Amino acid sequence: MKSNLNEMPNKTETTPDVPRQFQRNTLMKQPNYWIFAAVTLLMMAVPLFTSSNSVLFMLTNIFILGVFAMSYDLLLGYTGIISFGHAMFFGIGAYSMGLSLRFFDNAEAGVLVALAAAIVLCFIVSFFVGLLSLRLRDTFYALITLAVATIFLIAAEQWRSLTRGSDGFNFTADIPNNLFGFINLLDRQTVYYLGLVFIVAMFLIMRRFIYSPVGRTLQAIRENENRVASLGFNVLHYKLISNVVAGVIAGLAGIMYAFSIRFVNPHSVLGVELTIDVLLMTVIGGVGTLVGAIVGAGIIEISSHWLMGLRDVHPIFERWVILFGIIFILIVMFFPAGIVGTIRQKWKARRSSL
Amino acid sequence: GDNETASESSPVKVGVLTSQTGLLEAYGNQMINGFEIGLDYATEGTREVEGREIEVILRDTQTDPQVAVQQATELFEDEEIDILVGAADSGDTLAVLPLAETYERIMVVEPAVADAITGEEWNPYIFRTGRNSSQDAVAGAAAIADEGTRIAVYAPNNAFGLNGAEAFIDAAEDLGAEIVLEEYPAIDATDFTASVQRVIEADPEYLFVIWAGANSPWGTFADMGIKDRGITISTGAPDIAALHLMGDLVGMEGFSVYHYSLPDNPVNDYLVEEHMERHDGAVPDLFTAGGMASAIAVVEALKQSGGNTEADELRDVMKGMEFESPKGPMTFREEDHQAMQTLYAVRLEESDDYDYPVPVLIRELSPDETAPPVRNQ
Amino acid sequence: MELHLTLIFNGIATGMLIFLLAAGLSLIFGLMSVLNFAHGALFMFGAYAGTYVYILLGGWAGGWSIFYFGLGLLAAAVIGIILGFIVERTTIRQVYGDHLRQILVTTGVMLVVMELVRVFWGSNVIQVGRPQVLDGRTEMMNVLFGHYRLFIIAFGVIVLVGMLIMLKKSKIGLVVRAGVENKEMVQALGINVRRVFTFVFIFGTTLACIGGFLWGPYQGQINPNMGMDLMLIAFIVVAIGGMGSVGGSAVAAILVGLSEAYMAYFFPPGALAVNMLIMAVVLLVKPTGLLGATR
Amino acid sequence: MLKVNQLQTYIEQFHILQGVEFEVPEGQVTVILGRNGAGKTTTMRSIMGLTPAKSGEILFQGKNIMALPPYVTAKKGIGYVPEDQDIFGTLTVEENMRVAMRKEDKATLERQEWILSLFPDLKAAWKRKGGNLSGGQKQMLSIGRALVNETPLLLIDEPSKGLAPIMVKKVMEALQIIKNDTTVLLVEQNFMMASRIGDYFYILDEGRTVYQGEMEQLRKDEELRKKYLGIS
Amino acid sequence: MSGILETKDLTINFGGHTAVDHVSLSIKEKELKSIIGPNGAGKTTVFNLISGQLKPSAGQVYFKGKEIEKLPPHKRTKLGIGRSFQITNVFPNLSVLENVRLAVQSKENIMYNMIRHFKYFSRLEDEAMGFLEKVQLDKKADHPAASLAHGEKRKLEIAILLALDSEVLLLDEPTAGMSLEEVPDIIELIKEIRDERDRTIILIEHKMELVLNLSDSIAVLFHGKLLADGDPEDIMKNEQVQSAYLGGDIADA
Ligand SMILES: Nc1ncnc2c1ncn2[C@@H]1O[C@H](COP(=O)(O)OP(=O)(O)OP(=O)(O)O)[C@@H](O)[C@H]1O
Ligand SMILES: Nc1ncnc2c1ncn2[C@@H]1O[C@H](COP(=O)(O)OP(=O)(O)OP(=O)(O)O)[C@@H](O)[C@H]1O
Ligand SMILES: [Mg+2]
Ligand SMILES: [Mg+2]
Repeated sequence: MKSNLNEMPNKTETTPDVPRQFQRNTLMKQPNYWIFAAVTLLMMAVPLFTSSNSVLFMLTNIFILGVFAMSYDLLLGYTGIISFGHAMFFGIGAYSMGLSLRFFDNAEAGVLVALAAAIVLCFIVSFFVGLLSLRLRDTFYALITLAVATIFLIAAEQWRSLTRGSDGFNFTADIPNNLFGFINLLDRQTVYYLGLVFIVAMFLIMRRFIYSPVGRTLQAIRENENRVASLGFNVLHYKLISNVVAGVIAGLAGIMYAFSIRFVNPHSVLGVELTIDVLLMTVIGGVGTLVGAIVGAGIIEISSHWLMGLRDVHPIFERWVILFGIIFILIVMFFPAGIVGTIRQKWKARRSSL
Repeated sequence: GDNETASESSPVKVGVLTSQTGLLEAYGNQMINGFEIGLDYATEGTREVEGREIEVILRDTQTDPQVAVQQATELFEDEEIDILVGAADSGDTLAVLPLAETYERIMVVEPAVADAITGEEWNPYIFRTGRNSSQDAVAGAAAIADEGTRIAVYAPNNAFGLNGAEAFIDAAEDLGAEIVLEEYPAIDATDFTASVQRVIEADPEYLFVIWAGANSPWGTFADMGIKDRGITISTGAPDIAALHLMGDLVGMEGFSVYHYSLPDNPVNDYLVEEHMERHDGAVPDLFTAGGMASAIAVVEALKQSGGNTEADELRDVMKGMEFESPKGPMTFREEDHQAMQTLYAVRLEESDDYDYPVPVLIRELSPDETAPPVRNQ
Repeated sequence: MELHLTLIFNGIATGMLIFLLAAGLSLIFGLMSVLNFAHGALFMFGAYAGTYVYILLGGWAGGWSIFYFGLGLLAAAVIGIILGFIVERTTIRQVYGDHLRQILVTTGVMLVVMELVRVFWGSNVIQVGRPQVLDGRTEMMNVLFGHYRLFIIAFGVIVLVGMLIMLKKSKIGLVVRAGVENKEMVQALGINVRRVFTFVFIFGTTLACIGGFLWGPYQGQINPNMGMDLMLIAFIVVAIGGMGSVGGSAVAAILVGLSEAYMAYFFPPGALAVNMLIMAVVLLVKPTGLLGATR
Repeated sequence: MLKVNQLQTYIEQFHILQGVEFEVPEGQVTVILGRNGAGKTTTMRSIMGLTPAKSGEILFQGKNIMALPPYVTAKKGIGYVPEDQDIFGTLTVEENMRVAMRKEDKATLERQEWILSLFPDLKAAWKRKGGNLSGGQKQMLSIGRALVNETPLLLIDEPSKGLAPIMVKKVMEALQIIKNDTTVLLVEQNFMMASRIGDYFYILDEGRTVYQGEMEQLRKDEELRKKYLGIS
Repeated sequence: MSGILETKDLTINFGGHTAVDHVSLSIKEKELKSIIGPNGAGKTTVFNLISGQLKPSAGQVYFKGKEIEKLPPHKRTKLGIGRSFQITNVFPNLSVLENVRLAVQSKENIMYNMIRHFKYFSRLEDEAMGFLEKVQLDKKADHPAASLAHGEKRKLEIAILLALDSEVLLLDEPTAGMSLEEVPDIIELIKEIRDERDRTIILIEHKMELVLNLSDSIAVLFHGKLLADGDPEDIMKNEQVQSAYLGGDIADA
């Protein structure tokens, strides 16, 4: 038998005897690493080239939505869970910040309380919603999350003494220009850098997470949940972890959103439309590719802005939304695995056929 | 010095930010049409004031606060507008309000209706030509409430409905009416039978309805025979498209913010004529008048400031400023810059001239009569 | 007693209306497992196209006539067939079995169709009257029975029975279910599964358009935002009823109609969330829905 | 009946079939043998049109059926038992059979009765969901589903897999019975079965036909068996 | 001595149908026991009951004297009961290597680490590669599992099971669909494991020569009931086994 094995005609190369070591500096050799560094630097330099607050505001929004979309991708792309209620975490974050700033005289305390409240609340909610994900699969789970999120939305609309109902409220006036003595949140540039730090940090954290043993297990759950259980993994625990991480990060994104726009109303931070938007961003970029979520956020934000601007070019573009819809359809046709996903596949295929 | 001359010859830029797509695009477009006509009226077609050209830049909020802020920032920064006008949605408007303060520019709100705009969220740069919920409510109360009138209130379960109902109830009770039922169904209910059933059981004299939005209970009122049971419906007359839906409410008494047949003044005549000319014979609608009023207010303010667009200057002249509008003269109240304006007590009547029930004037409700409480302190 | 009769009658009528709206989705989502976010836009397009014919021909002048109502219904159906064909061929066909891409592509279709409605018919509310024959009310036992509501109930029953017979007698239902699971194998058995899917999608779209058209006279108006809320209800109803079970959708629709009516009467604030609550409870107790087969 | 020339099939960028050639004479059972991954299943799928071939020729009853959509191929009279059974798990056994039936006439229903007598297990599980069947029962259903229509040619991919010895025999009997009006192309790893019912064989390796001959020859020639199949 | 794994009156009903009917089995430590029986006899279902995919309607499962039938599948795996599946059950879009690596990760008890990069644990990959070599799949380590031919997937199944390194191995028709020339290698592999005598193996197979060759004892299931349990020779002499399972002449098997 042994000899038989060695005589296998095609088995020419043997695996090296020395165990391959994971080396930190191998990271430097990867093209991805350099791309990441370059993009980050470029983004850091943006305010040097433009002082336009509207550009900064848009980029900040892309950062925030990008993080939100990445957190959604943890569920969708890495665990295989569709949720129609992800906006509730975003809304919890945004409302925590808005309400704390409004009700605390001391803004620093308000920010800290909001952070704590958002994290704790998102943790609890995502934990209990996560418990349901064991029982229900796919669209049914999605519909339940929709129900839970709708209840949050209704609560925000109805608890008017606290939330000012569906009109929402603005808390610009409650934000001091020297938070913790030096952060001027009223300055777009500061918020921009805060957003940039936020997305870079979250990206690195989530990347670490998906490449950790837990992250790997999650991907296996996406592929074949029952089989994971019979390998000895407690599927429920993993789904809870995924839900909680995604939920808390979405809550943080909500907090950043509150900083950036300084206004909350139920519809814009808790509505289904927001979840659908973030789902679209994730799918456009390519599920299961963190970067895709950011690309998707960028594409949706920039293209809708740009298409809307066409209206000034010719009145026929008054109905620019049609073009926006067509873009979606075209992406589905030409990028079946999302933009980043499809490009990656092509690249891999080319490499392996060389 | 140099600066002065530059600003005197350069155009005045006015940003108009409203819903051109999304839920409220119909309202947004009415307002834009009115604004354009208002500019021409106030500048006698020259689009110039005090030697400066007026340049209008339109932007769409998509009825989404985030887009509204984005667009407003662009208007303030990239376009360097001097004055901002808008928006249709209260949420959009509330999100944008602080930017006016940040960039120190005057913002004229039209037609967003939330009380908070000239209430808790107000800042000194905000003026509103549109009426607010409370004014509606006070007008509604003035139209029907009397000592001992039994009234049931019917409003959607959202900020618009609940705020409106609250203000109405205050006003109606002040007038001595008795509120026998408050009914707040969901705005998107598929069926209103049950809530109407409760109204029937409460057996009021008047049913005061606050409603906006396409999905509406009017059909159910008819189906359930509200009128046959001796209950009189009262409400604010909506825009023309929605008036079409009120065929069964002929005879209803309520109030109106604007219908082109109601005011009797030259500004309104100009508006109707000009609008029909520009838009294939279509008449101006609910918020067209407001749009025009906001344009007239802007031009009037610029005239009075001598073309100076500094916010402080403008604010000084605008405080307490009286200006013309298709609804007669309006005045920005000193305290909260809310425009005091005429509203109309009306009765819906059938008429051969219209393919919908038309609001017929019972009496004008004077600006004093409909003055809302000051809430920005 | 009268109270309950009123609530029950109107609850059932609303339920049947909801069923008519959900029937198409119960084929497209329930049977074919396509997450069709454009469904609401299809209601709307059907409603506008049908109403356009109904008003243009019947119009104000002639009053609301049952004849033109019929023509409107026909027009909605025809538009449904055309729209269904175009949408299936150009987009849906590529994405069977892939929920994520379905969401993306149907959102695209939704945006396009909704904007087209605005291009063709503007963005105002349009009033829709009931045909005179169906406009009256009959009072019995102190309860008002609206004729249009009676008509909706009858029409709903006809559609339900028709669909049940079609699914039972023909192999279509089986082929679609098999095709959702394994399209290749169905093909290898000699069945042109694409054509069957196209047919069922068109059928679902047609039902959606008809449902949208019938909704107009019920509510007295149609508007360019009507699609979204209705679509949500339709999805909920299909989920409560159980995927792939048309009968389940009907039962769920009536359940929703009745509970909305009762909630709105006895506990109005609860009416806001009653659909969602029913759905949550049903799915948690029986994840496959009321009449859904275990999968 | 069926003739395959220079079949080349790619899956994505992988060149899986690199010139498969064989012939299936009418009224006989032709067996394809070969190691795991040799390309047997891919050959079957290419014939059915499920994995369309890039070039080559597939002649069925003299006509080229290259790259036709699978349902057309099937309608032309080729039945298929896939290697993974591909039972419709949410459909009952009865429904699985019904989906497969081209016609629901008397003759077909009689065939169905015959199949059920062959596989009484299926009858017992008639209303059970396909997904709940045991491995062997799925295999029976998959075979039954292909037998229910009268087809001139039947492609069968490893029918004996997962079947108890007694069932293997029954399948062999069934093949003997249908042999009169159905030609069979069989992929089979169970040499006992292959050698008993096969008339002619081909051996595939790495996507090519490497050997062919009378089954008789293979039965007798131990050397040959050793060389190509690694068994004695 | 009682066995490492025992079942007592194990029963399960599906609707009206009793798939496993009061089955009491005892598997001795380090033995190789085969379970045979006609299709649909309940063999796989017994596995499902032991490994936890199904919960019994009645009866108990004991592992080392401890009652385990209420434990969820992952706990049983952790206790040391690993299984392979009859219908191939792998992670289709993950690479072949990753499929096995996950099993190694579980065996090494690296469960909740979400901070370290998985490559940090490179020995896991090396170990996984070793198992792939054992089943001759190392060449395909980078391919997605979905692209494997049927027989190759069967081998992957086995590699995953081996990687779990459990005390008890449940093998459900490991060689079904495997090519003639490769079956002997797998038999050899199983034999090797058996001969090391530090594991208990339960094997379901329809290939009789394989069963006879490997088994220390054989249990026969029939319509959900345990028909016989004993030495291979005794079982082969059993008339019912002859007629209802093998279908007469033994020579063919
Ligand atoms: N989707 C795919 N992508 C890449 N390679 C594939 C794909 N499908 C099959 N292959 C490869 O093609 C080759 C032939 O596969 P095929 O299934 O035809 O083999 P087979 O002869 O039927 O083997 P078995 O006896 O194991 O069933 C195998 O090496 C397999 O890995
Ligand atoms: N979930 C289920 N629901 C209903 N019936 C089931 C279910 N699972 C198995 N069965 C039935 O139980 C019986 C036993 O199935 P099992 O899979 O254990 O058979 P097996 O002995 O492994 O057969 P094979 O050799 O064909 O794999 C079969 O008749 C099967 O149809
Ligand atoms: Mg094969
Ligand atoms: Mg089995």
